Amino acid sequence: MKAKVYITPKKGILDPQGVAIERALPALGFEGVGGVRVGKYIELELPDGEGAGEEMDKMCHKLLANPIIEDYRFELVPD
Amino acid sequence: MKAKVYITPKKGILDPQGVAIERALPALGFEGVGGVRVGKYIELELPDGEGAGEEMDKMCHKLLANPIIEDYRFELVPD
Amino acid sequence: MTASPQTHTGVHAVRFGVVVFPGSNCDADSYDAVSTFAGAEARYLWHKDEELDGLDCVILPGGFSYGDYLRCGAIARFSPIMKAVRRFAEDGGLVIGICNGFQILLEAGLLPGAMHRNEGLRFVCQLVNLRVENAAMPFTHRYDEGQVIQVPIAHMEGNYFIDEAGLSELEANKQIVIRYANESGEITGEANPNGSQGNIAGICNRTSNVFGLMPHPERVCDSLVGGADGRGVFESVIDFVKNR
Amino acid sequence: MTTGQKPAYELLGLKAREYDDICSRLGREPNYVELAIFSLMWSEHCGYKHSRPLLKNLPTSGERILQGPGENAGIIDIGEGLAIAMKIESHNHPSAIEPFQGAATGIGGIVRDIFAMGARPVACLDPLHFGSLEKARQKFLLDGVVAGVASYGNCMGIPTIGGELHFEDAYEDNCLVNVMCVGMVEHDKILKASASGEGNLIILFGSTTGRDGIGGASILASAEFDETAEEKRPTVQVGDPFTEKKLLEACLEMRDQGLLVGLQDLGAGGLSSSASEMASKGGSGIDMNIAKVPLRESGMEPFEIMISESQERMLACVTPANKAGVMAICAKWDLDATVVGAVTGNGRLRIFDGDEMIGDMPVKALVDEAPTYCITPVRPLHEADVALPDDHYPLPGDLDAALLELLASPNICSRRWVYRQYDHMVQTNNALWPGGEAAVIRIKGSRHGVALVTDGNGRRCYLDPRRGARLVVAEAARNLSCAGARPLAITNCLNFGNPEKGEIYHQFQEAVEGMAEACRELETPVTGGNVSFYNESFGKAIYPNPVVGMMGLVEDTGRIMTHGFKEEGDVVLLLGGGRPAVDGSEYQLRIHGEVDGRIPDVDLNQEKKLQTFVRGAILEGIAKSAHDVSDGGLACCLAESAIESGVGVTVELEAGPRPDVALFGETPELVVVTAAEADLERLERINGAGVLVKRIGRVGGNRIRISAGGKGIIDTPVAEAAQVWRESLEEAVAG
Ligand SMILES: Nc1ncnc2c1ncn2[C@@H]1O[C@H](COP(=O)(O)OP(=O)(O)O)[C@@H](O)[C@H]1O
Ligand SMILES: [Mg+2]
Repeated sequence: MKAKVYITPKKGILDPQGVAIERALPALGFEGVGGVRVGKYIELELPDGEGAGEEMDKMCHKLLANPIIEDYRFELVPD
Repeated sequence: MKAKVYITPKKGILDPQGVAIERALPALGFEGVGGVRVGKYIELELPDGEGAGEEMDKMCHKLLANPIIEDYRFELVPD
Repeated sequence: MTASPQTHTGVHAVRFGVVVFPGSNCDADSYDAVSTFAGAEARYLWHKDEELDGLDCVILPGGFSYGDYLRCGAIARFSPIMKAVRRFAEDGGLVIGICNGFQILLEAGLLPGAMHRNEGLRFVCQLVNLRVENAAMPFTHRYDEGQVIQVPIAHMEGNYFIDEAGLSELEANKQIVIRYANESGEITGEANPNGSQGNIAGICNRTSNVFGLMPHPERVCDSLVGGADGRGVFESVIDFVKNR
Repeated sequence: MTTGQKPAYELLGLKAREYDDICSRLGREPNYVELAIFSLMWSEHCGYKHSRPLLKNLPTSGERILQGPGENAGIIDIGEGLAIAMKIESHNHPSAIEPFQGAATGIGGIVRDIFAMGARPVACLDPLHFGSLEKARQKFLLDGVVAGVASYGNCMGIPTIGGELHFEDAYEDNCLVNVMCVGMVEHDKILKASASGEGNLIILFGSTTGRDGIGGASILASAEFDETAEEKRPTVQVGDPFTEKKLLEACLEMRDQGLLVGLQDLGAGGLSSSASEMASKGGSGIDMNIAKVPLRESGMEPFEIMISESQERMLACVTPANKAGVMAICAKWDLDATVVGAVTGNGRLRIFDGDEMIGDMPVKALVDEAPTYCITPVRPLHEADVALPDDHYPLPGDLDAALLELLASPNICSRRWVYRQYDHMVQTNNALWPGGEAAVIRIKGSRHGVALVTDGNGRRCYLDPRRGARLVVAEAARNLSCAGARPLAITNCLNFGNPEKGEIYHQFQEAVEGMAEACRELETPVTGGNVSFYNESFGKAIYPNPVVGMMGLVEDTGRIMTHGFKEEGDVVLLLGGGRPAVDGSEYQLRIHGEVDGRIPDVDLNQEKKLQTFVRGAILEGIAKSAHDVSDGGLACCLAESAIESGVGVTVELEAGPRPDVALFGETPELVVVTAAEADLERLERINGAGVLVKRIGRVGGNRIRISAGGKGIIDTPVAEAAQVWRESLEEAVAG
């Protein structure tokens, strides 16, 4: 099955990328944009099976996200 | 309103980060995972209004994604 | 346009402008390197400037413009000065983008292609061998075709990508200016430090007045600090402008 | 008391006695804001409670010292109206929790210290110590720390040109991430962190203030790690090198325009610490209005705003007339800037939330009057009185194999995997690239250069902290001398366990005294530094590890020396009277699996003569290569010079100590120099001090050949040695 993982900076943790983009936008002609947060979006294929959700959670925790500064969530989509 | 932007490496185009993750997984005990693609997930707040969709599309095309190597899609979520 | 400055001998000094974006960090190195050449002078250009008065060559230096957040060069290319640089290039002015400057030129569409993260995913700082593929253009004519020079690279995203059609076009027009090579000038996988397509290290536009490269020629203009193989780039420009 | 809620002061890490002390200084009980500020300022990290009395013993003055300890960085005169600012700091605890961000913000912090002095940062160095690379966690830490240093330093455009890398089990639960920054400043542009002149403004500029890093300094650096380490994680800070680069350029512009009365970075302790230290140095007071501080998060409590350790912020003291100028520069660099306070004459730090005063404390009590503690030192049992005999261990059957194993040791092999990730060339000043004895940067527009090195060796300090510290200083100086530089000054980072324990206190006291002796004798005063205590977990401390960052002056960058052999036929000379020993050596650890015995003491007087002689030989153009005998002993020293040049060497030693000790034993006071045969007489002539010179062999061929008493003991192809030395670290990281 397919998994889609969304990783976002934890609340309250500085997101330098978001800040830099937000500050640049007005100069590019995009006014009034705020709250920009930049994270990661990962897609992958994993073997079908019972424990897929648990497996994905472990994978996110151990490798894909940095749980100290990032939150993550994921969706499993059967092929 | 809120916008959620998903940026993914274009199909068939090299994704060095995806490749690296895929290689690292077996050693961590995750077998059989494939097709890892690493992209970006961006959240932002933008002013409500008629042209919000068009505006977002322009922002994605011009700034947030690089159309030569990346695809994007976005969702608008009213607050 | 302001009047051209003249040296005391009455000959025009070749005027370089070095763009400073917030986050540029090789601006001073480029400025210093250019200033060591007889017959050349340099000045800084602020990214908010909208005019490029009386310049012969614009340098987009290395660094991390806007932190290279989002993508390298993605935000910088919208700076007011980039509009002026585009006009300048369209009028035949010489533009050289080094490292981050190259990335900005790609993002701005002044050169074709895009950059990926290095294949090894790590920042790579080392001397590399480069083979000069095109020595008949304003930035390299002081070198010989096929000559191997040693110039350092220092980047995280120098893995050049272009689609098949684009690549054929680059090749057909001799737009590939330098490639990563081994000591004897062979283009090998081992000599490729970042995974660049075709070992491409630097390219130019069709009219060869816009040149982008990942290696840093400004870092090797003095043998005390690593070599002098980069001097040829600036000498080529100076010669070219004088004889134009 | 065994049940119930602990009192607030205790939760904040203060002792009952300290709380009473605070009450008496205030003449009342502190409110929560005041208590939070006191607990921070009186934490070990900010208050130096266990180290202040001992640090007083370090020599801190000298003719070239323009600024000793006390400011954000030390400053050393290098002539021609120029000076060097330098400082080293630890970011051990944050890096153990989140290696990438911990190391990145470590660089960020130390760089701010340098430009707070008005200096432009020109180099960083990063002494790093981890547990054994055989453990996956250690690889993760190394990888993250190196990437963090790279990401921040590279983005700032400050070359990371040196450092150290050691792996030893003692650092398994407490890695050491020390970072040093060096800056260049003209004498008349030096800035101080002082706030003076009643009515002058206090301007906060840079990043917004958030909850990240709340309690970071006091909690992370002032307590041992245990099972609750996980809970402390939300204090992790994220670095933003782009904002810091803008801050740097903005501060230097303010400096150039003469707009500043004083400048201070916000580091550990946030606004509380920066404001009170500025007031203390200026002999003034400050009224601070927290309602003006731009916040990143809503609902922050006043005390949180005062102690937040959000990165990339600076505090300036500015006259009302210069306010507009400062604001304009911040606007140019797209930095937020806000007037958050004013200088008063009352010697107090007063906190306001709008019109309401919510805190009022004497600056002196906060900054200068943290209690100090002296613990009764206890000499640990493992410290031996005598050295091991040469035949303590069985002689390895295959000495060539032992040599290769040492060259492959992660403590000796090439560090290229690390420095390749650092932009070590930006600013185009590298006269000597990483990989040699020391890094040398040129000074543009001058013949002079500056040589830099860091040195620390916890294993030796563990066996004998006093001798170990003396050795660390001597070795740093020797490395500079071998590069042709005259050592001028040090900065230091003292990494130790929990000082409340007698054994740790003993180690600390001995090390500081040893360092003081060596700095006095070698005339390299201490310009500043940092103390990192509580590097221990589950009751087990790291090796005591005083790390020294030393700078030296190169008179002529055309005369820098490197350690690679230069020419076939050159004579190999051994300079100095050091006698090799196995105690505490890499050989002892790697081949025999032990750390034991007593390390040799360095004869500082001889050491000084030796170094003067080596520098003389370099300046006179006699020495063609110079390399000191350190980790891995004489054999590794010769092998490294051979590897560097690709040219072999043949050496004949007298029959003396057992072959393994002669080859791999470590010793201070030994340097290998090569020179042309024709220059030997000249060398003798400049040897006024009578340094012992032994001719031991010749450069040439493609093998490393060593014999002792006429019997061959090493015969290894240079190519084979080179391969293991070059590839080991990368393999260890990947494997
Ligand atoms: N963490 C590091 N970062 C950058 N350079 C390093 C690091 N560790 C070691 N180096 C460099 O590698 C070289 C050799 O280091 P080391 O073996 O510790 O030297 P020495 O034996 O002279 O003390 C030096 O140039 C040093 O600056
Ligand atoms: Mg050494």
